[in-house]
Amino acid sequence: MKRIARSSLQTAVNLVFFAIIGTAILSATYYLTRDTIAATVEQAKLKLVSQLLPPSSYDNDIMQDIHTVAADEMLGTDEATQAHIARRDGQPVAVVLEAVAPDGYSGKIALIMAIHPDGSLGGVRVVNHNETPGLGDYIDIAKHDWIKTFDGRSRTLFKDEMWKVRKDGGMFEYMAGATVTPRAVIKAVNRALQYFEAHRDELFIADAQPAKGARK
Amino acid sequence: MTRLHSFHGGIHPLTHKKESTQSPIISAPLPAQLIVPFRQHAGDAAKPVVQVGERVLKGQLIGEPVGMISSSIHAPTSGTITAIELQQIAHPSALPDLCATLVPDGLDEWGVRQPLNYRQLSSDELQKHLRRCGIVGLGGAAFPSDMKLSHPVVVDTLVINGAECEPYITCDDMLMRERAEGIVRGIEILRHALGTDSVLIGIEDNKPQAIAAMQRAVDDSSHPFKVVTVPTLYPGGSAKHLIKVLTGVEVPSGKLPTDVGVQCFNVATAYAAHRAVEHGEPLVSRVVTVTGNVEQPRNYEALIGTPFSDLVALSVAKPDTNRYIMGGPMMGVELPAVNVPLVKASNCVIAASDALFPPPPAPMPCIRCTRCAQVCPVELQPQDLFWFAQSHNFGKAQEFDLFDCIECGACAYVCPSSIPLVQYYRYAKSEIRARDLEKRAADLARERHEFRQFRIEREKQEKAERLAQKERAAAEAKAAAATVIATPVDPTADADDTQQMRIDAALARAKEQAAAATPKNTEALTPEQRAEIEAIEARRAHIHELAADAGADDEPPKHSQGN
Amino acid sequence: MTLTEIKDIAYNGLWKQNPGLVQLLGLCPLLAVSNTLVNAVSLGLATTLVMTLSSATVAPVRSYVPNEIRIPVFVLIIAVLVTVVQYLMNAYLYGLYIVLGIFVPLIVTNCIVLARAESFASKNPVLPSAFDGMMMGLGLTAVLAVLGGLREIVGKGTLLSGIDLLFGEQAKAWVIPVIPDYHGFLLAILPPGAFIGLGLIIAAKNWLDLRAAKKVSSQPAPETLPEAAQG
Amino acid sequence: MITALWIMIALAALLGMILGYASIRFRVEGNPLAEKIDAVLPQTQCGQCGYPGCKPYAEAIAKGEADINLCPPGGEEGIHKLAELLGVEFKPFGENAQPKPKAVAFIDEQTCIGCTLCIQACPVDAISGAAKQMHTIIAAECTGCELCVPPCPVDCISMVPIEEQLTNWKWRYPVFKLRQTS
Amino acid sequence: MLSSPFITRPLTVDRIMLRVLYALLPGITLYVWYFGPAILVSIALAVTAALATEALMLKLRDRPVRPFLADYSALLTGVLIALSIPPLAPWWLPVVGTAFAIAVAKHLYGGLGSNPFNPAMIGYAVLIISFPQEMTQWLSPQGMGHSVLTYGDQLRYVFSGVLPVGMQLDALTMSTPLDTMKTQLHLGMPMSDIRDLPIYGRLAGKGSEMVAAGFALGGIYLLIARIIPWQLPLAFLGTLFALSGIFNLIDPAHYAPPLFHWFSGAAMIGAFFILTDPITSPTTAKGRIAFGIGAGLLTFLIRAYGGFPDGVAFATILMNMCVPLIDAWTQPRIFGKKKGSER
Repeated sequence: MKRIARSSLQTAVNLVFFAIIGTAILSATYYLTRDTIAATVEQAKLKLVSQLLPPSSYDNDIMQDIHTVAADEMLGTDEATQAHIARRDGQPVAVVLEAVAPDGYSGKIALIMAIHPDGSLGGVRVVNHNETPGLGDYIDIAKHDWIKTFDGRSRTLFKDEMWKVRKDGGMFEYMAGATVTPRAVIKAVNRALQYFEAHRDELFIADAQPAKGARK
Repeated sequence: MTRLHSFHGGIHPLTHKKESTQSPIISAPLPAQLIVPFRQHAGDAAKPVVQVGERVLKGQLIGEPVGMISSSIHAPTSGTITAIELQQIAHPSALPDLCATLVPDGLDEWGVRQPLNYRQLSSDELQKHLRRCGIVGLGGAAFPSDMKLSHPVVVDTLVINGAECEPYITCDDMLMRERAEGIVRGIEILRHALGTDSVLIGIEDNKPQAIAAMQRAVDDSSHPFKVVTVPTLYPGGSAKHLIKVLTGVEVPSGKLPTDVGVQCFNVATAYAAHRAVEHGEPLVSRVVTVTGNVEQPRNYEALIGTPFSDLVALSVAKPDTNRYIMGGPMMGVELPAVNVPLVKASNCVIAASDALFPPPPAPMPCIRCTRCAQVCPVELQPQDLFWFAQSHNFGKAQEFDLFDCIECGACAYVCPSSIPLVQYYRYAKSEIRARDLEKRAADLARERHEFRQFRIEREKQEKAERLAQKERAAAEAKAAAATVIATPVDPTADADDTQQMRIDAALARAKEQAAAATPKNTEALTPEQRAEIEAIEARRAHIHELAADAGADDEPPKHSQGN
Repeated sequence: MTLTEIKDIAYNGLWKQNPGLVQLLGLCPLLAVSNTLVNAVSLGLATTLVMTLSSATVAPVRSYVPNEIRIPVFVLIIAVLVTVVQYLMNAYLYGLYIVLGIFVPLIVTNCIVLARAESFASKNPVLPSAFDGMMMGLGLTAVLAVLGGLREIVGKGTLLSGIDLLFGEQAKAWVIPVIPDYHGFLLAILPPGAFIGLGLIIAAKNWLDLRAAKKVSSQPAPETLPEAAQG
Repeated sequence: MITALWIMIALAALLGMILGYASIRFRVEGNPLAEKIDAVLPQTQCGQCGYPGCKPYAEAIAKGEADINLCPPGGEEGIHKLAELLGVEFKPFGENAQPKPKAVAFIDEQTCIGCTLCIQACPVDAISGAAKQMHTIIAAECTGCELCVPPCPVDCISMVPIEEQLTNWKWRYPVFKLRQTS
Repeated sequence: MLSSPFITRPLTVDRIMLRVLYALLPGITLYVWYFGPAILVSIALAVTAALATEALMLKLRDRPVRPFLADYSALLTGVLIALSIPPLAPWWLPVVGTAFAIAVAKHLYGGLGSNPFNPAMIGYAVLIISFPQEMTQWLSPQGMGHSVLTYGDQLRYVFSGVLPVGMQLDALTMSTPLDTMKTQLHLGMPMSDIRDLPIYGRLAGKGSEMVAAGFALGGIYLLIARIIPWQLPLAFLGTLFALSGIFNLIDPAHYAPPLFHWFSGAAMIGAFFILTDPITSPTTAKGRIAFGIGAGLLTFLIRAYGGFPDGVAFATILMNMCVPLIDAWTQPRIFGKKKGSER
């Protein structure tokens, strides 16, 4: 019995020794790379936004200029999201809004879009989707330019009945064989614009406090 | 009317029986020479009991049974034994076996025949008589009939097999038509020996004349036997399947019919039993069908040992005949040569030509269509067995009941890919059997080797112990001596001493060894054998002595401290 | 390390005991990320780095690690190294880090890493161990590269797509359109394509080996003699 | 970070104790694998593998000291079985270890001088005889190991291959021409 | 020396396959009647590709070419693939699908008799996964589309992809009845309204229901001729009928009636021509029933809840995988052995 106890203890001490060294190395790396990682992540997000809004069109730090948007059926979201506000000379240029199309062919389609104060779209991008490869996935900018047809569209120029695919009598092109996906995206964008119309003013008021997870 | 049962599967090949039933059985003339194999039955070959050059009488014993499953062989006619040697026989291997060559003297002179009254005989006595007369199953398996009569449990039903389901074969059919009375008498003898009440005679419905003849004979005999017409369906003549059809009882896999209270004999066997008991005639002839590609297909009563070539010559083979099949086309054996002799199991010989039996097309892969499974009378999955046999996966094949396969050939008959399924099963079966034997031999070798190792080890230990003891004793003695007389010890004397002690030890051990070795597995032996063994053991002991002496010198003494 | 040792280790890692084709270890990432050449090579190189370092770490501590905790300690070492690599990728190759996703941390459970630590590094000195790790990693990388290239060409008709993830925007021009106006064959890019592709590559290797064996058996002397003389 | 360190230490300590305990508690004695290997070997005890018998060879394989392709009496099939049992790749026989057809030893009774050397060599006690008397092989127990051949001073022992007879005849594996002759 | 038996009376493999091909004729005839002859071009392409691939693979594998080509199995695979893809598909679609089916799904597994999966269904699965767009452009039944293609135009389109001036592919094609149903249900249209859409006929899709009936007719011939076992189609169609019936009774607004399921998509051709492929289906009677039930269940589940409109192909492939297990579990009792006794 004593032998077993001693052996157990010895093994434990041994393993603890290795664990301490390992943890130490890990901690060191973590502290060394932490800042770079945070910077990289932010840059990636900026890069996405820059596809919707030319960086020259605003001069504020849009990563800091944030408005928290509560979950809303019109946006298809079920938890609060963060809208980024772009300003030039203090004047709002656009708001970058997240929305979800709940009725894609294979589940939800996550969208991000920039809306100018006049209700026209700066652009729309699909952030995440599970549409059939080769069929419904042309909504992804990496596969096709279809999503760019949203650029500049607004509800003031085009009424509700135009926000449909051509097959249903609307203004949007689609690929034969896959109409469910574009329908879902168009519907989601249209509803997000309606949400924007309803909440236009409050959307451009930044939160009092910078969002958490921001730089130190 | 007996209620009939059915079994799974089965096929309806063209019967081709009409050809050979047009004329009655005729006796084949005495051939110029007869070749009588000593292995004509299941089990061990008979031992020759005649000398070359000896004159024998018809029915004289020329081979006596060896071991439990074995049977007697008799001279089919009177004449001279001119050779006892290896000759080609009717076997797919084309390998030779021990045969006696008998040149008939033309007299066909019977030896002593002793008719018996079966009613006064016990089952045991009848069994002995049948064994003496060399009666074996004439349906094809040639199992010694006496063995089938000895059974530990009550057998209440005797099934007589007149189904003869294989195409072409008509020897049983003709025998029933012409010799129904003898068959019925034979059945009564077998029934008496078995002690059963119920007798069912199963005959396929494509033999109406045989059924009528048998029914008449049964009626005449006033025995309460039932002649039952069974539907024609191959392989309905398989004993287990006929039993199922007639009684509804399935003989369990790996068991004998007697285990479920049924026994089954072929009609020809019953007839042979009748001749043996009531006429004292050993089995020296049988009815055989000669058919196929011949001018006159018919049945002959031929002597055992008649070369098939003689029979075929009687029926005149057509010119395009290029091979011969013994037995039916479904389960028969292609003869390695046409001059091999007729044996007790030969019910038919078919002259074959490529026109009659077209050679099968090249096999295609199995497509798992399971037509084979649909016709398998044993309800096996032939396609799986084939797969395992083909991939040499014998364990799996056994697991899928390969050994329940009766090799009836129904599966190969219907196979759309023309796969020679039965050959695969036969291959797998003989491989498995060979492996079992090998395994047993290996186990035996291991056991013997381990025993030898153990023995050598023990000898070494004992030797070392004795040596140590002696040395100790010697040392003490010396010490004692040294104290008494302080003379220096002569080293050479010491060495001689030790040597002598070693020899003593070896001798003692050898004796002990001899004593220890004798009692092993000698209980079941005859006194002569025991004497022989004792002699050998004594010699062995001596050998070991010598060996020990040789080895003792280079044995380092420190081994004694080992354990 | 003698020259033969070096040759042996390299030959084992790159061909004879190739982790992807012969040992069939570490298939999960191999199949998951080999849809383009860039992805495949990137993960392969990350794995190579981890393997080299882990083998080099395991070898010097091998005599201090008691047998009972050998595996836990090896896993610990590998896990630490992988996490370090993951941090570094996250910091400096963010695009690639996103694309390779879960498969970078999964290198920890890549059997080939532990297998080499266990079967080679735990019995050999530092230098050969590190070299073995590297060669095994390169062997895996080579398989990944072939598979990735194959799948990319068949599936997309291009090579080096996604190279910008490694070298930035200007690298976009480096993408080679192997088959212009290609329709695309999605199956190759989807996971089944990986299995089929790997199967074909293994078949090709076996075929090459067989052919080589035939050649050797027909003319044995010239091939074997010089090597023996070297030893 | 300190939390991470503590978690690692606690985990390491706990797992280390469990492992240390298990390593002593569940230590396995003996080698059941050697038994299994021994069951596959043909038990000729011929020593062609370089070990003094089948059992020692089995133990050597189990320990990983011996290769699986050293047993000529087992044939290629034996190697296949061993490979399957051990989960390793099949290895063909080397140049100097080729299997031969099965045979039994036969003593030429005219020449035998009764020296008993072969009896001492036989690993399975399959030779009967005595000093200065003629020896005989018990064919049923002979494993065909050939160990009795070299010690014989008068070269009276020969190996007779076991021929095919009716009793050991086997049905052949069906073979067909794959290509149809046209 | 050859072993017995010396006589055989087989219905050889080639004759079996030939009868299956005959049995496909009524369905193909109706197909041409309702959708035009483009399907014949597809069949010709697929069959040519099948035979060419088969010959090539046999050569590579060093097997005799002629007997295997003459067994019609490759031909049958080609025809089945052609029947499962849109008739107006570009020429390379049936060619790629068939070549993949024969080379990978059949020969890489060891050729005729050794393939675990139905090659035709693997070919179909590869196509629908790789070319979803081309695989959804089904031709409208004659007179249904907005414009009609002449036979010559059909051929020209298949080979060159060029339509007559002013014609849109959209106007000629439409999604299958099953696909349309799925989409419309998705969009919230109730089943009763969906069934009123012009593409639906009496039971299921206009035209396609008749083609399915044609395949059923051929299937019944195969059953009567005992070429295929009855358990498979019965269990499959029965399960599909029962399941869809139950769901239709509970919620008729969202679930199509049983006959719709029977006569839509590949249900009939699957029941009689695909599931019944002996090589990839179980060998025991009980196993076949289990296989049919499983395939029916999966087909219904995929049709009702899955990502693809029809589920027969994937159900077949999934059940193919289970065949060894099903066979092992449903070994019949053999003569003279008690049920469940030790094997």
